[in-house]
Amino acid sequence: MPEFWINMGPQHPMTHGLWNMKVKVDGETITDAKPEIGYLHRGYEKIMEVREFQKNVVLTDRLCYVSSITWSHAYCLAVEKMMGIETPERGQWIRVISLELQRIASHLMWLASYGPDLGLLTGLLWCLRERELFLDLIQLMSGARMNQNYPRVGGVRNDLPENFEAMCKRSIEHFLEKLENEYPKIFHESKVFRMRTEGVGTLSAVDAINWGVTGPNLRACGVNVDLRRLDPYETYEEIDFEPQIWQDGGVGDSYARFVVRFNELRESCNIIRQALEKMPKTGPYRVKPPRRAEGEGYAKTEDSRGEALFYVIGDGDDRPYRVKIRSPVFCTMAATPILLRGNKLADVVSILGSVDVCVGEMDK
Amino acid sequence: MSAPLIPNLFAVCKVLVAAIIGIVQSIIYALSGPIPPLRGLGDWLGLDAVITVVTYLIVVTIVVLWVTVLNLFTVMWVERKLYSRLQDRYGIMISIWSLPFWPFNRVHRPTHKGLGYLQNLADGVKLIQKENITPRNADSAMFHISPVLIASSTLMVFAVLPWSSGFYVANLDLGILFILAAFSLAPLGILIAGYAANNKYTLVGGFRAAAMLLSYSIPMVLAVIALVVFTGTLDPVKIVQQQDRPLVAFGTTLPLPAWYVFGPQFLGFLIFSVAMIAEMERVPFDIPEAEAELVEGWTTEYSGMRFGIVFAFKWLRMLAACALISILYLGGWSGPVFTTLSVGGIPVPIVPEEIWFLLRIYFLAAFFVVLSWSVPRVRIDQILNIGWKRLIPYSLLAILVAAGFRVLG
Amino acid sequence: MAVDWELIAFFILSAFEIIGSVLVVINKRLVRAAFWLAMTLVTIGVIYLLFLSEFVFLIQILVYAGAVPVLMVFGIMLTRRKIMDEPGQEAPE
Amino acid sequence: MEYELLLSGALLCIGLYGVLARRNGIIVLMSIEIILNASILNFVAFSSYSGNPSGQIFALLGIAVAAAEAAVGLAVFLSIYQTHGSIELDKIRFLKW
Repeated sequence: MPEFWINMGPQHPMTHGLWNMKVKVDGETITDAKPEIGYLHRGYEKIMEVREFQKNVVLTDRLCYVSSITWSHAYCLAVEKMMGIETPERGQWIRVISLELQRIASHLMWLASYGPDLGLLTGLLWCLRERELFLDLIQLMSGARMNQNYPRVGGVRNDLPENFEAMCKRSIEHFLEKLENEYPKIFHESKVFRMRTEGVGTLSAVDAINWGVTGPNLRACGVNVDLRRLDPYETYEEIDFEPQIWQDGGVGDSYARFVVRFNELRESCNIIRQALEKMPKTGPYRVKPPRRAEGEGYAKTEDSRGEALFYVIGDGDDRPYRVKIRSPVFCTMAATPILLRGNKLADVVSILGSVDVCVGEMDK
Repeated sequence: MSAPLIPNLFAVCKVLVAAIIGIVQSIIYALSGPIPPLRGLGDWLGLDAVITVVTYLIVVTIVVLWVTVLNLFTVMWVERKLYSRLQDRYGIMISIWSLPFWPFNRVHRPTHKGLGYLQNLADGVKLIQKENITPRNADSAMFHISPVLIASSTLMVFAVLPWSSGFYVANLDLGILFILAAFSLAPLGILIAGYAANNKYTLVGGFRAAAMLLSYSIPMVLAVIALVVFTGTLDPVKIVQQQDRPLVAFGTTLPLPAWYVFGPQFLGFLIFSVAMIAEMERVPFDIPEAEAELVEGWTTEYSGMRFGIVFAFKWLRMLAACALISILYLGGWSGPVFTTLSVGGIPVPIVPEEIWFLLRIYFLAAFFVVLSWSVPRVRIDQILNIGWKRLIPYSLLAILVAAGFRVLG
Repeated sequence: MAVDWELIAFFILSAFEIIGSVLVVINKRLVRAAFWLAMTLVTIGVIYLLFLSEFVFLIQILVYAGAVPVLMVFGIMLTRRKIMDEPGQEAPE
Repeated sequence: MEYELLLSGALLCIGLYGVLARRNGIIVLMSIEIILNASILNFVAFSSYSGNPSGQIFALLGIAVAAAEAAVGLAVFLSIYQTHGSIELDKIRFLKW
């Protein structure tokens, strides 16, 4: 059989969103791959120039619908740095809690979609069941399950509700118990799952750094880069946590990426627990930002999928002069041909599912 | 010791058909006074050949209805309910009691607390209403012929598959071989379906399906050969009769029935079960229609009831596979309780053989369902590796073990 | 008059066979040729059934309907020049 | 008896025509299958008329040989395709001196 191209997308069960993975196969082996993105391009960087600083938070929520708070938080941080204001301490702690809750929800969504990618529909239902707990918490905190619009320039929108701490602890305990006892049985303790993920889609640390892969995908290659540790923002330096790295060998495969993200779920629970203990019980959670600002602000945060970067320039008006967004998945996409080449056709889902693609932020 | 509910389906039906034809004949003879040519028609109806042919048609209809209407719907319902429970949800709940015309149902909020048994029927009705789309560049004749080929080859299995010692269409001496031959017809249909739709997904899916089914039917046949060394027959009824006795091993009688799974055939049982999972394309081996990478594999382009046929035939194959496993290795329809009551001189079994057989079938089906919904699917090269490098050597080993036991007694 | 049903069945089957095998050798579309090959070989198997040799019939179905045409179709599809063109048509002179 | 011989003769002729006239290797393989089946038909017919079941054994052996021949022939044609890019039999000249 001659070599031929297979279009995986734009309408395909593998692409969780609207993009196209062109794969050239020789029989079952992939010889070449070409990601084709831009179906969802909305021109965020341009739209944000015509809206006021505070109103842009609504837009940044919609960069990635799975992980809204982390994105709007990154934007708020950049604007705050530009304006030179500082969030009150309680506001910072609340932000940390909301970020980690969002990270758990996002990683659970990734795990939920990774299951059916490999043919394990039970994983989808189980992960969505637990994600519901965290969506409830986020709803309790911000009033919305999706596109929360919670972080604001200068703090967060509202204080935590009264019973939040108790509910949060209860949910996390419940979730950790499931994480210890139930999930391993269908995921990494299952031999078939290991067969499908181990040794598939390997990426060396050098390649990963050269192609700009960040976040859990880079940590799966054995590189200890976690911006929460290296370049702490908010109150992360007061929290005792361990960035999750793949320890065995320097080459990251699908299984390594799975393990790193799976352990990050546990680590995020740990962070939330510590934050609930250490945070001041009362106090202001928000300062009023100035309406107009001039200067440059630059914020780099550890998003659920990698390093999210916002670069905001103000020219003294009440809206940004220029905004630059660096989305981690966009950079990871460049490395997909390296990841895919030489693997089998069935491994496309195993690899692209494990790098956790979010089309909203990729196409901006 | 055994007692089926129907002593012999063919004989029973023949008596009934003869009786009905007798009534029709007497009516025709009564009418032939005014219309003399009808007399020849009445004589022709009374021929033994005519009665036999009509009886065969009726028996085939009964078995096909029994298989498709009753057991197919039940096994689909069992699967949907069981995997829903596995995923912490209720599954299908809309039943006939959810329809809005019952007085206890409000129109806007009908109750959804039924069992949902007829959901699959409703799905079938929906599929029949849908349009049958043929892709423009498809090889139309081949595209339309392959669902028929697949479905009919699967139904052929049930022509010789006995449901008890009396409930079957035909009892061949080579029944097991016939079933295996009918099972092996599907790859050609699948490959042609994959080619004819003129789509890359169906092409790759058809390739995978044919390669997988072809390579797994070899260990399947080899495991049956290992069994035949022991049984000396390919007649399913005789194979079950051989297992319907207590197990004697090490000179003592063990409190176990003499099923072939207990003993040297255990390896063959494992191989045959794994090969059967592949033959019915369930999840660890459902790579032909891996919906994640090939949209729906070789069934991508089928729509409407044609998709329904190729979708339902998987469950029919599952039924046949479970029945075959239980006949060959798990004692078929032999069970512990066969007490018969005498109703007017006719012995009526309290727990007939069909019940024991169905219990085994559904237990095996439930096992396969739980297995297939708790593991991911295996990659195609791994599947072929398992087939050629593990199962075939092991099945050869099973033949050697069986022959050795046979020689040593 | 006793009708020799077996002879009639034999004639019908052999007509099928001749037509099928002619279709195999003159067909331009190779996949259809493989399909007709399967049909022809199964009808030959049914003739074996007329000779009361069921075992050979079943082996014939097992091998000639299950394995050989599938191998043929594999071969046809693996030896095409382009993936999506009309498969298996012989190249023009 | 004569009818069976006629039928197998006809099948043999058709298969021979396919072998000689068609250029595609796969079709040639199929024609060879038809020829082999004609001979197997003779085996079964002779054994049925003479009442000697050994003809059926020959038929089984013939079927096994035919299946193996199909697999081997296919492998040969696949490797020819990989080296020459074609299985048109009149274009393959590497067997000639």
